[in-house]
Order: sequence, then structure tokens, then C-alpha cells
Amino acid sequence: MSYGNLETLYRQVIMDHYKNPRNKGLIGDETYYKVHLKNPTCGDDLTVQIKVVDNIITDVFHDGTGCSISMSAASVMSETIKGQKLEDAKKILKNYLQMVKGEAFDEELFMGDAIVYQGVANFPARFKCATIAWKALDKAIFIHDEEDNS
Amino acid sequence: MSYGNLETLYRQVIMDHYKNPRNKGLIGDETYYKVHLKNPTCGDDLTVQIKVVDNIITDVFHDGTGCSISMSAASVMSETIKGQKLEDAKKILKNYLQMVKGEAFDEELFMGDAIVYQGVANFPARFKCATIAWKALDKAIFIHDEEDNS
Amino acid sequence: MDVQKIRQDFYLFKNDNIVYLDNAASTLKPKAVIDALNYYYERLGVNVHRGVYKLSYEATDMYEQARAKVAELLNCQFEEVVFTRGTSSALNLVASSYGMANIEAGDEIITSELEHHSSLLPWQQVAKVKNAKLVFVPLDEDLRITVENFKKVLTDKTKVVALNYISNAMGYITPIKEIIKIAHEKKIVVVVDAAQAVPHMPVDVKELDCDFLAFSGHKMCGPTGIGVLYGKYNLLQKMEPIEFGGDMIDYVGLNESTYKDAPYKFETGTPIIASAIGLKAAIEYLQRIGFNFIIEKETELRKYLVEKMQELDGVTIFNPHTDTGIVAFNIDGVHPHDAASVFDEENVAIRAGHHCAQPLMHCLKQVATIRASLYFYNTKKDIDRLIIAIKKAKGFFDNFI
Amino acid sequence: MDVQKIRQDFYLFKNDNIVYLDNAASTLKPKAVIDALNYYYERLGVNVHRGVYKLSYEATDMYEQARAKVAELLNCQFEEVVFTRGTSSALNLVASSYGMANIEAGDEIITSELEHHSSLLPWQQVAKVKNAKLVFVPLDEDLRITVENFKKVLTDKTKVVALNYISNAMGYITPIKEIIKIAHEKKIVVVVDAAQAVPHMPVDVKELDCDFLAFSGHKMCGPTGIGVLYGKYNLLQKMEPIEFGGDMIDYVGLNESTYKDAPYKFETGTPIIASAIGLKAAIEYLQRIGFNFIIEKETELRKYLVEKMQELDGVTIFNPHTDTGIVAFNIDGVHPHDAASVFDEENVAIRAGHHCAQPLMHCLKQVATIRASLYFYNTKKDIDRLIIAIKKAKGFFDNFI
Ligand SMILES: Cc1ncc(COP(=O)(O)O)c(C=O)c1O
Ligand SMILES: Cc1ncc(COP(=O)(O)O)c(C=O)c1O
Repeated sequence: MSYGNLETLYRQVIMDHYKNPRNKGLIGDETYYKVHLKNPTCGDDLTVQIKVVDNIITDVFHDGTGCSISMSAASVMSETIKGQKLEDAKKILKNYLQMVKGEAFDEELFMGDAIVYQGVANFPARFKCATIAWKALDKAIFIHDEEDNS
Repeated sequence: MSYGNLETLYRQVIMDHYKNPRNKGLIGDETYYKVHLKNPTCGDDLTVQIKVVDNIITDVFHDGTGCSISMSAASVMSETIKGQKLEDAKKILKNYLQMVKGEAFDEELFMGDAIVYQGVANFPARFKCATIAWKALDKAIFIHDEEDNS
Repeated sequence: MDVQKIRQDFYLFKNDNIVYLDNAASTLKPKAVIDALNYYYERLGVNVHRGVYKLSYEATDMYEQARAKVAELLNCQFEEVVFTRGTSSALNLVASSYGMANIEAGDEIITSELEHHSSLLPWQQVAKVKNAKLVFVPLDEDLRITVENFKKVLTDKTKVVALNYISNAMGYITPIKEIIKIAHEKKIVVVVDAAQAVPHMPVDVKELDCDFLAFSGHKMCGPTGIGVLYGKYNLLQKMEPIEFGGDMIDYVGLNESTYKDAPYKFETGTPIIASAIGLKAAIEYLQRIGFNFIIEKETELRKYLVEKMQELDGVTIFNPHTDTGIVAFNIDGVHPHDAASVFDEENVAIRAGHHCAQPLMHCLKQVATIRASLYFYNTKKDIDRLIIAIKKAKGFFDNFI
Repeated sequence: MDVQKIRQDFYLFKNDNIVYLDNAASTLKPKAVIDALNYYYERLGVNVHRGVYKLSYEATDMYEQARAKVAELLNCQFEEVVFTRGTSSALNLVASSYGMANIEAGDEIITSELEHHSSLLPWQQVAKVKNAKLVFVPLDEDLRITVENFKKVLTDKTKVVALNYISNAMGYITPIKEIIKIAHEKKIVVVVDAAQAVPHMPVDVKELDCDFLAFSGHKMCGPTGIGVLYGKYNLLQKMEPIEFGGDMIDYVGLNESTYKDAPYKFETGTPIIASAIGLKAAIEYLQRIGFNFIIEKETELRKYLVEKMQELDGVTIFNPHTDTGIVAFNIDGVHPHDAASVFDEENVAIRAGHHCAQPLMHCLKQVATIRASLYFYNTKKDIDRLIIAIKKAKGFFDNFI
């Protein structure tokens, strides 16, 4: 039996992040920007924390419950953007969203393990799962930027 | 030009009752049963009064505004049922409703001028016009019967 | 664009000899819209939002694309488009949610005698419950709403203005943009009944700057059972839902629940999926026809219609200066309902009645009027046949006198 | 009756290899229903109630015949059938109109954790606004509503009982007839959410003696955007409308209006004409299939499904004693959403989620479940393919561990 499509969706690396998530667990530090998102339909529930120093994302944590795609994506996101400049993180985020939507994206841009989520483009019903962590990141950066401007 | 259908709808006798209505105008007598009905869509507005003595409809009045079908039908109704026994009036009423709906009806039964409303069966949109006076009669008889029973 | 070709899109024009002049009530539906409905019902037929399988995903996508299409049409944000059962439901939603929460005793709500019942009655109810006052813009001699007269009734107590964009009974275009500007200087919220506007001309909510605007699909070549409430996002967000249940929720506890953001918090239960998809097809159809063409065609036909009717004796036109394809008239001495039966015999579909505008009938001192309402698919021949029918009705009833 | 022949009525079964097991969300639509919609959209396409021409008369007639068909199906009076957008709208109508007018502070409303959000949330809102109390029937060990447990929460303060007839998440049939009888002894009004009952078995409102009952067209082979509220006529007559405007009025004055009798006072604006006509066709279609056949088929398939699933290791069935074609389960260690993607690859359309029953998910201690729901057009082969898909999902995810 062939599972071509499913196998690209659930690449080993994704399942590895699901089973052994990096940067998991939250930290009780008020200087982190914290965002909590839920997808009631499937029960995904995710919190993301980032620390920003001199426009660099120096630290990332995540915690929550959900399917393998959403949970692994949180782990992958945390690894990929940790240490990135804010502007680079934004570029990666935009590129990632284009990629999982199946739109044209910049294949040259550094994406870390996030590149393996290409398969999601064939499973539009899983788009929300693959992006919940990244959307939380987006919101966290937004809060930072707002504060920075005021 | 042929107006076959329309001409059966608007027979001379109908137009005559429209132009010269019989029993038109209300009476300020509390012993009459009085019913007021409206059809807001076309503006028909009709009041019917009947007097019942010993189960005989001894007197009928009507007044209101509306199209030629509804106004003439009130005149025709008043003439047809005046002097009838209640039970006969009910039979005529039932027969009339069947006739204008285009259903089978008793062609032997005395109907007076009401028989000319047969043409309405071809104009279902005018059913309400042709029956508003008769529905008012029905309600008036109903009120009488209720009182009688109590 | 060739009207004869356009008419091929409509089953009745291909297969019947009908003159259809009741477009203000509902328009006919072109093949493109029926095809879109059939696509959904045959190939999908499933529910939206909650499915993780392909059919459901495609249905969800089509439903949300319909929302995007409406947003494009109105020039607003995607999240500002609430799907409702129709204009009436949309206007009631504003009154029940925004109105009931924001109107207080003594406040004034400006409306007009030119309103469709669905624009007037929701506010009549708010006024009744809240002990507020309905204030009517005095109509001018033509029975129009004017900016001048609007200013006369504007007070510091005014909290809401609820007016039509185009009157369904008289075909007048309300100077709504100026009215909105003036109202906004006093921070008054303006609700626009655009049921007769959106089908016939470009409506740009950004440019109008209206707070709420409503219209129905069935008056613009679309399906029945679908309409739209546009609302400024910050207003929609502040409003409470009026129906509670599936799909509009976020988290549900036994005694407390939280709701989704607008527009979803206003769309409880399984949505009107097929009709939304059909509405998208209708908008695309109208965009292909083009609003320029629609306006041009309706203007040409309206002029011809008024001209021809003015040549007739014994016919009273109530709005000879109508701005649109809506013409209201009566045949002297013939009850509109009687006239309508003659029109029907002539296969001319036209409306006789109060057109859901009873207050206006009082202004006109008529129990009812006959209304001819045009759309882009009508022709001069249609009008010629209407004129013939009017003559026949006159001749026929004159015979009896 | 031959299922293979029945399946020919559905486009997807003729043209696709799909296993459709999401019938509790929406059923597929047969050709007869699509044909009825097309008839209206092509040959009529006009508005109802207000037209005096033949097309409009025919549309009105078809719309009202749909009401008569529903009355026949439910064994009620014509005037007791209110058309709504769906079950959710219907249940909200009862809560907003009857509930808000009759529930007072301190009153109790009995409902259950087994309810669909659309049955629970309208009353949660009434309770909140009126300072009343929601009381939940304790569910038994199977998570069923029982008469015994209902009696335990019934008090002299109970004013309304709002319960499902069949649970969309567990497939249990509520002993609603007994509950209604007991409630009526205390003059308590009972609102029945029959969204999952009417499509699957004969429902006789006279026999049940329920006060209100709601269902949706799209779950019984009918169109989207149409549902029914049945209400006892004397109750409907006493209730206030909740939407105001065109069509539901009698006389309209500037500050006061009078409304039509039920059901029309609850149907504001242009009705959902096409979908009502489609609902009639759906009911006729189901009557031709026959409820006996539907029950027989679903019983046979459900037994087969539960049996086959019980043979599998690592699969938890949450309702092995389901009364209907609804089976809820999870694959141990696999998130329902992950499983669903495997099902989708196998072309098995099935739902994973909370099924608009979050309180029940708490009772089950699951974030979500997978739900297979059957209808008369399903086959044993469908179930075999589901079983294969479950095995594949298990195999696939086990691979990664
Ligand atoms: C038991 C039950 N009640 C209510 C509903 C809501 O129905 P609708 O979404 O058609 O309003 C559903 C279906 O989703 C249901 O299964
Ligand atoms: C100006 C206007 N407002 C509101 C409505 C009500 O629209 P609907 O019946 O689609 O709710 C109509 C049409 O009947 C209308 O012409």
C-alpha cells in the first residue's frame, strides 16, 4: 500500500518533533510575550512565549495539547525562529504560510525543519493545525511591536 | 380581441353588483352579529352584519372598500343568503367555496347570483377577493352558534 | 452587450412569452446561478467548517469565497460580511443587537414614511421596548427624502438613522452619503436598507461610510434565503449575538460560553451554504454584465416607460421623476387588483399592492398601487406590451360602466 | 428496496468512490430534491404571497404546500409549522420569544450535557438574562438521559424542559414521550431538539404531545437554509414575533403595527422559498423510501459496524449501545484529527471533533471523538472500508512510534 501523500504530511521529522518536542513547557517570566490560541473544533490548545532582546528573538517556549501536526509545528517553529532577528522571523513566517497554503514561496530562504511542512498543502483541512503555533508567534511579535511603538 | 376568461370573471352581473351594491351600509343595532375583515395586501376592508331570528338570517348589511370582485361578492352574498335558514346558508357557503376553488360543487343547490363567480376558479390569485365577504359571513354565523350554545 | 443574448441565460425568456416587470420583488435567476447551486448540491452536499475531509473542505472554501466576493463587491473587509436569511433578517439583527443595547428612553431614531416595512418595523419595536421616539423625515412634495428635511429632524437626541438607499415603492435614490456625513458629525449610527440599491448600482460602503448596510440575494439574480449584513468591524465586534448555538461558539461551559469573533458569532448553526454559493455566482454574473450596462439599460427603459405612460389618458403616475426602474401608477377608476388580473391574462407579471410600504400608501392616499420594476434583461417590447395591457384593462372596465 | 438502486439517486455515489459516513452533520441530496429546486429557480424564480400573477401564485402555492407536507409528516396542523433557517434558528426562536417572556428569576430550566450547543445555548442565554437556573439531568453510566434521572431534577420551579430526541454525539434515543408526560403533569413546557430524529424515524407530535419541536432540512436529504419549528398553535399565537418587517404584518402605522397570526408572524421578509420547496421534495423522497426501510437498514448496518469495530484492538467505542446509526470512537494514541487525515486519504468522509457537544466531551474526557453516522444509502461495503481505514490509520501512526 502506498501512502505517498500521507507520508509527506507526516515526515519522520514531524513525528520526531511530536514525540520529542523541543522548547516545551512555559516559563513564569513576565518579560516574555505570551499568546494563547485555541481551535475548538479539534481541541487544539496552544500557548507560545517569546523573549525579544534588541530585536532578536532570544528565547521561545510553547505548551499545549493537540494533534501531531499542531504540536510538532510548535516545536519546529520554536527551533526555527529562536535566535532570529525579528525581521527575519517575520520573513520566515510569511514564507511558511505561503508554503503550507500551496502558494509560491521562496525556497532559498532559511526555514530549518519547517520546510518539511510542504506536504500540508495537499491537506487544506490541516492548514489550521500547521499554522496555529505560527499564528501565536505572529500575535506575540505584534504585541511586541505595538509596545515598542508606544 | 378575446377576453373569454376575463369575461367570465367579470360577468355583467358582477359589475352590476359592484356599481349598484345591494344592502350596502351598516346599521347601529347591537342585535346584529358583526364581523370586520381585512386583506392588507390589496387593501380590501369589509364589514358584514347579519341578524338571526329563529335560525333564519333575516337581515344582512355590508360596507367597505376594495376591488370589484370583493365588493360585488359582498353584495351578492347579502342578497343570496338573506331570508335563508342558517343551515341552508351554511350549505350555500360551503358550496360557494368549493366552486370558486374549482372543486366539484352541487350545481343543483340554490345559489342566486353567486353562481356567476365560477370564473374565479381560473384566477386563483383572486380567490381571496371572491371569498372575503363569505368568510365574514362564516365568522358571523360562528359567533351566533357559539352564543347559542352557551 | 446584447440583451437578446442575455435573455438566453433565463429559462423563462427562452421558453415562455412572459413580460416580467416585478423585479423589485424578486428577479429571475440565470443559468450560471442555478449551475452553481447544482454544483454544490450534486458534488458536495455536505456541511462546512467542521469537516476534515475534502468535500467538506471544498464546501467551506466555497462558502467563505462567497463572503470574500461580497466583500469585494461592497469594498469592505471579509470579516464585515455577515450572511443572513435576507434584508429583513439583517435589519432585524442590527435593531435587536445594536439597537436594543444602545437605544435608551428618550432617544430618537430617524426613519421615514418611504421605508419598506422591514426597515421601519424593527426600529418601531426598539422604540416601543426602550421608550424611545421614532422621528420621520418629512417627505418633500414628490415624497422624497431630502438632506434639508433630514437636517430639520436631526437633534441631539438622535442615536440612529435607519433609511433606505432606494425606495422600493417610488424608486427614489436617497442622498444617503450626505446624510451619513451629517449624522457622523454627531456620532450617530446610520443603517442603510440597500435591498433595491445593491442589485442596480455599484455600492461602496467605504465611500458611503455607512455603519450598517443590508441587501438580499433574490433581488439580484441570486437564490432565495440569503442576504447580507455589512457592519463596520468595530461595531460588529461590540455587538452581542442574537442567536446562540452551534458554530458561533468558542468554548462552551455548562453555564457560560464564549463566542467567536464577527462575523461568525452571528451565524449560528449550519449556514445557508448553497444560497451563499449561489449569491457568489449571482454577483459574478452581474459583474460580467457590468453595472454601467445595467444603469444605462434601466435608464433608457425607464424614460421610454414614463413617456409611453404619460401618453395614456386616465393613468396616474405617482413618481414621474423616479430615479430608477421603479414606476408606480394606477388606472383611474380601476382597482389595482382588478387591473392586475388583466395584466396576468396578458402574461405581464407586475405587482399590485402596498409593496410593504403602508405608510407611503397613506401619503399617496391610495389603498394600493401598481408597480412596474425593470431590470437589465427587460426590453422596449416588454414596455410596449405593458402599455397594451393597460389599454386593455381600461377598455375592459370602461365597457362595464 | 434495493440500496444499489437508491444510490443511483445520488450524484456522488454514481460518480465517485466515496464512503460517506458524516450523515449526522448533513446528508447528501438526491436528484428528486435538486430537480424540485431547479423547477422553482428555472420556471418560477419569483416572490410569493404578494403577487397577483400566475407565476407568483404558483410559487406561493408550492411554498404553502411544503408547509402542508411538513404538517402531514409531523401529524400537526398547517398553522403549527413555522419555517426557519434551521434547527438552531428554530430553537432560538422558542428561547427568545417564549423563553424570554415566560422565564422569571429563580425559575429552573432542565436540559442536559448531551445537548447539541444549539439546544443548550439559547437557554443558557435565557437563564443568564433572566437570572434563572439551568439544571442538568444527571446522565447514567452510559451517558444517557433516563426518566428516573429526569424525575430527580424536576422541581416546582421547573418551567421549561429542553432536550434532544436523539443525541447527535452518542446516538441515544431520549425517552422523551415519558418525560413530556411527567412534565405536563406540572404544566411544564417541553422543547424537543429533533434534528437527529425526524430524518431517521416517524415523529408524531400529537402522540408525543411535545410543545415545541425543531429539525433541519439538510440532515434529511433536503436543502440547506431551511428548518422547521413546530409549536402548539395556542402557544405560537401567544408568542411575540422576534423579527419585524415585510410579510408578517397586518396593518402598519407609524408607531404601532399589528401582526398576522401564526405561523406567518414568525416569517418576516421574503421566505426561504426554494429551500422550503426542496424540503417538500425531500420529505416525499423519504416517504417513498419508507421509515421502516430506513430503520431496518440503519439497525442492520449499525450492528455490523459495532461488531467489526469491537474486533479491532486499540479502538475505543464510546457508545457500544447506541440506539441509532451514530457511533463515536477513538483510535488509542492517535489524535482524532490525525486519524481523520488518513480517512480522507482513503476517501472515507467522517467527522472528527466535538460535534457541537463540548459538555459531553468533558463527560467523555476526550478533546474530540471520531463519529461515524449512517443513513439508509450506506452499505456494508462502506463499513468494511471504514474498518480498513481505521486499520491503516493505526498501522500508519504505529510506524512512527
Ligand atoms: C441534535 C442536533 N441539534 C441541533 C443541530 C443544529 O442544526 P442546524 O445546524 O441545522 O441548525 C444539530 C446539527 O448540527 C443536531 O445534530
Ligand atoms: C427596500 C426594501 N427593503 C427590504 C426588503 C426586504 O427584503 P427581503 O424580503 O429579502 O428580506 C425589500 C424587498 O422586499 C425592499 O425592497
